[in-house]
Amino acid sequence: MVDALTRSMRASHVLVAILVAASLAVAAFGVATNDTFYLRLATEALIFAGLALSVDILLGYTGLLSLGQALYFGLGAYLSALVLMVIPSFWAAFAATAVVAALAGLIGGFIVNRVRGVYFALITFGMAQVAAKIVYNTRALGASDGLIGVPVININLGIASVSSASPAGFFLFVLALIVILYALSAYLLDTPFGRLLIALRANEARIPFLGYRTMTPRLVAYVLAAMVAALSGALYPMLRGFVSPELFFFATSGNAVITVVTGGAGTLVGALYGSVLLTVLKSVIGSYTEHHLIVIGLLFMGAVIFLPKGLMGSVRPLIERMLAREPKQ
Amino acid sequence: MSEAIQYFQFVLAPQMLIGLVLGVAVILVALGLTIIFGLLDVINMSHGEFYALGAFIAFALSSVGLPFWLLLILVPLVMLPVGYLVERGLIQRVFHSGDRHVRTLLLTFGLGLLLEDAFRLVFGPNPHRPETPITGGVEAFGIFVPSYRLFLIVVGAAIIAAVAFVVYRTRLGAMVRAAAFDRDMAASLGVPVQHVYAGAFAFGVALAGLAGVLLAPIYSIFPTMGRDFILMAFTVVIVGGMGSIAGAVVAGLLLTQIQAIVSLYISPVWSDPIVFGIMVVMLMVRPQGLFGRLGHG
Amino acid sequence: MTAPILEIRDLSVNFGGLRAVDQVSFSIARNRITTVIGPNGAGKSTLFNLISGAIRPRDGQVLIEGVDCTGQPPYRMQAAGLARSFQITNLFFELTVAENLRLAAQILEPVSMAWRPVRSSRVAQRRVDDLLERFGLSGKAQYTAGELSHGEQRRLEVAVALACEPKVLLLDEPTQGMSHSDTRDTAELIRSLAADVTVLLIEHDIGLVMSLSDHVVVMYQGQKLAEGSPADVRANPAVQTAYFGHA
Amino acid sequence: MTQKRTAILAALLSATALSGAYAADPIKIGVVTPLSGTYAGIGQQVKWGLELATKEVNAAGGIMGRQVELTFEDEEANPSVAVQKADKLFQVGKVDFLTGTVNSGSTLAVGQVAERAGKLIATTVSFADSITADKCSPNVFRVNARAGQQSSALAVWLSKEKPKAQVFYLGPDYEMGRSTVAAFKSSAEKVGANSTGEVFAPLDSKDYTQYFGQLRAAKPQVLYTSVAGNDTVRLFTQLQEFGLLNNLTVVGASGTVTAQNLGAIGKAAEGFVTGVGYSAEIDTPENKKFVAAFKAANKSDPDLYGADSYGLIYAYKAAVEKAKATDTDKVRAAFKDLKWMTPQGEKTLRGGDHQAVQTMYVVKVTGGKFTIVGQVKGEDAIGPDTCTRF
Repeated sequence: MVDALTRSMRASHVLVAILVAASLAVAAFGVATNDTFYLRLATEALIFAGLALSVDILLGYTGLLSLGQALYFGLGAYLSALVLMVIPSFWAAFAATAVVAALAGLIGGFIVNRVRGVYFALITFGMAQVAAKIVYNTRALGASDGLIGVPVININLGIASVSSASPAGFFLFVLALIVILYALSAYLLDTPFGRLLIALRANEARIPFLGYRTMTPRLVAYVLAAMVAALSGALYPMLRGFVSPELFFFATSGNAVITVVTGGAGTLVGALYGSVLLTVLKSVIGSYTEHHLIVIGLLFMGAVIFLPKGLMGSVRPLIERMLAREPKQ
Repeated sequence: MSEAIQYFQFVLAPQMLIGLVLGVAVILVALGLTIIFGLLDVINMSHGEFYALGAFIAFALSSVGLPFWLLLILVPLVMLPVGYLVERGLIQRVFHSGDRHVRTLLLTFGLGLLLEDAFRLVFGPNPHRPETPITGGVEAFGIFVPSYRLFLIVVGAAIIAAVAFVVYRTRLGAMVRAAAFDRDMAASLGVPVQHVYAGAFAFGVALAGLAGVLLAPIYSIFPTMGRDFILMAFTVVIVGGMGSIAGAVVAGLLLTQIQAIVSLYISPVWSDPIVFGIMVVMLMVRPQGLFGRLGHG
Repeated sequence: MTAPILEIRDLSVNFGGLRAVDQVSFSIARNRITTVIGPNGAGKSTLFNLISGAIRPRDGQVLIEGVDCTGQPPYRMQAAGLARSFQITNLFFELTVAENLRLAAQILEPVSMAWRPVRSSRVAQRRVDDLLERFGLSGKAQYTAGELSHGEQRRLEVAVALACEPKVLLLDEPTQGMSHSDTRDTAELIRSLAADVTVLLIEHDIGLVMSLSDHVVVMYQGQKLAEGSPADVRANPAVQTAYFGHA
Repeated sequence: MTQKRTAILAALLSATALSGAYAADPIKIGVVTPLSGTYAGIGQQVKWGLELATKEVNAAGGIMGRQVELTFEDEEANPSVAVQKADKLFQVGKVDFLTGTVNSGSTLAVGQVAERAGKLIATTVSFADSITADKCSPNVFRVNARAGQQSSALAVWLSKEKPKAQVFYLGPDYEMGRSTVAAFKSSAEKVGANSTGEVFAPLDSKDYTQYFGQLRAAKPQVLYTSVAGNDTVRLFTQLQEFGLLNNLTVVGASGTVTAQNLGAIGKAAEGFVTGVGYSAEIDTPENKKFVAAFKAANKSDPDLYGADSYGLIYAYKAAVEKAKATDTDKVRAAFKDLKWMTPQGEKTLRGGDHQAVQTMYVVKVTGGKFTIVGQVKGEDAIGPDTCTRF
């Protein structure tokens, strides 16, 4: 027996599979044409997709709009950069990020989860602003210049090793990681715990009468989102070799929200498609006109007005219908 | 002892006085924001760009020879229909969806991007500055204050008083407050809710535009100027209580004084983080702000 | 003699200057249907909010099976064996009927199941199927709660409260706004529930109250005016003036 | 199948083009510069300067018979965007050379991209000393004067006009701002000036008047500031408003008052002095020709950014012609101690740290225009080479 929410999630899996297939094709084509730029751009798109994924866990599932998710993305990026400059090991950077992000998420979660709705949006925004200013003013962190000189690393995967400088290799590695983050999030959201998050979004007031505290699932969702954002951020300096305070800025958080809304909130996969779409769009439009903000602004307003469910929110029901037609187990 | 007096006279007092001017400026921008939030429940992310729009319209009109004093009346009048159309044409399209906060916030965010780039397209990237309409200054007790800043304090106070009067003491204001408190109830009592909403949005936008005209002579005009006050204005609105006019005034004066003192005794660099920190703490302990919401309580 | 399943002692709460509930005491017996009646504003819903933990009492005690649960938050009350429905339908409207019930039933699963996919939650699933059947909602299982008719939503409201297999079920006007035939069906349903759960009910339909209840508590202006069997209460002169006199 | 073969063929062809180069192939120069956001005004000057020089070079037959082609990308003054666009220009645009970055964060980050891509870049704007000092890179060149050079020139003027002056410093709180203040402070103290205090205001400050209390209390004769762009407009307007300009000499970084904001500052800029690598008033035939051409093309005076960007194209032309190739190693070698002509006279790219050495000017705003009030020889202003990486 598969219920409606599980079926929606499966439809998301199908869409992710399509994206992975397309990515593999892109990687193959990239290798064949000796491309580095498009592969790195795609890698960057995936990294920001991870950030968008964390926004969607909060917005699309728990119903909490975070305008400050860049806080954790930047935290992950800086932490990873600092670790890599001392110990050039992916696993060291990744582990350090996971631990610190969990702690930071817990502390942040206790602060932000005291409020709801629009106040949640504003408090997350405020916290990220404070963090951005602190990084911007801290000389030990490179202040406004950020940190350059993050070394190229070899990621030891046991059977093989991938260089962060190899465009196709690192692209596939990031693809795998982001898909794992997606899969973990999707799995969690399909457990009784995850369903509680969805219920929280639908009608928070009823939850306590079903026997649950509302604080716990909110906090867990927030920590989870913080970790997804930070781990995605940790990949950034590996790709680009530097970090700068702009990673903490509102533009980063805002972009992630734009990504989720155009991609389709509450689908998880929308974050991935949205990020690919937006990254490509920005890169292309930016080359044609210096007034790309007008174009982005118009497209975005159009998406908010005419495509309220976002791209994947509109496409996914088609897949769901196909899945429903399949013979039942 | 005389050193302490001198310190007060030459350092502390002017610092606080300057904080007051900044406070009035911030309040002027925050007023429209708080009215729009209190009534429509919309976080207007493009508010800063409407402030800039007011300044640019004034700049364009003054370059064809219109005097500053006329612009003070003309620009808000031009901004009113702009705001009205934005509310009816854009905000209303997503107003009735379930996640109104998110979608109106995103919509106005997109509008802000568009406007900022449009300013650059039309007026170029470089700054402009209108001549200060009142030059000179007043000196009292050894403290020097430029006349235009005194004028700003007086006019700002008058505008704030006028807005408070309209909202709290007139029939129009009563309709606005009724609509803010309970939309359906107000509609059933014959309040034309649709027009009240659009009108309030237009009013908020016009206030932002008026602030743009008033502040341009000291803060100059350039395409990204909208980002200047918006963070501070948001902070003021949150700390004061969204939708509360009294809250905006008190928080505006308080926070700018804190900034002035922080930049004197700690470092100007930390004045912004400290104020944002206050906002975060405020949201934690008293999310409704110092004064709560418009129409509530 | 075991403790009564639910006992309240001198329960009071103030709203501003108003004593919304004033020193109310009564206890209810296992597997019986007890109904609270009283005119509008008598404090019936506030009483429910006090018992279910939605608001904290100023004075008094709430005991579930002899255990003092006074002032505990709703999720603790639920753990103690108490569930409730709401006067104003309080469902997950965007979610399907089946999911509404599953969410309420998932607490029946052992904690270890919280981190396994929902489709492996067999206990909850059985409970959902059972409730769908019993409440006549099987055909609507995959509809969202928002798509149901008012009567169906009211039935689902009761089913959701019942899903966690509570010992005590508080139903706040379950038939509110229902058609006559729906009301009769729901009454039947509630009667059938009493086999395995103790029911405390708020109801306006006096005919229904008299036929359904084993025990009736009458409230008036925040205080308990009388209690007893339906016949006793009906015969009580104070109740006659205060309640039926107005009816 | 055929498509794939064509793609491989194209890749092979472009690979040969890199080494062999057909005479007819244009030389591609990528420009990653802020065309939107706070620094859009600077980006505009960079664009105008590069375009004018490119037009001239192409009209005169190009570089080694090859036409020069510019490709612009907007970096939004955000290093993350700058890096992505630089990567695009290197990898897809196959540019031979790259320039345009403005804020030091972008220049440093793009420099690293260039290193990893095996390409060369030059900045024509960034002042921060670190770019050609402790954070120098073998692949990064700077053709404009850095903070240290500007400061030395200004300090020479200061010691002459205001000996033993009491100086107060007001800078924007980011690397370029801090670096320029530090540079001038050390130059000024060397020539006997006293520092009476310093304050760093956040970038994009609305109101500088809140620092006037400290400024007044310090009782300085000279105010040094390194704010730029819109911030300068506000600072000067507010200084004037408060009557502080009457008995205070304001000096500053070369980016403080430029052609872009001079109009907006108006009378308040009167008397401002700065040490700068370029002024439109330089009285040489080369400069007069340049200014006239620039004005004709853009209806605006060139400022230091426009002039330095213009000069860069000629530096690159000289280097490529010397190297007879566009290969990174050969051009880098050719840039070493290269001397070339610019509107402001001859410049030399110092081999040790890739910093341009040039005559520095002291200019003063008089009657709404910059007038040259002094100059310092390149060698005297440059300071020691502290780059240790190459």
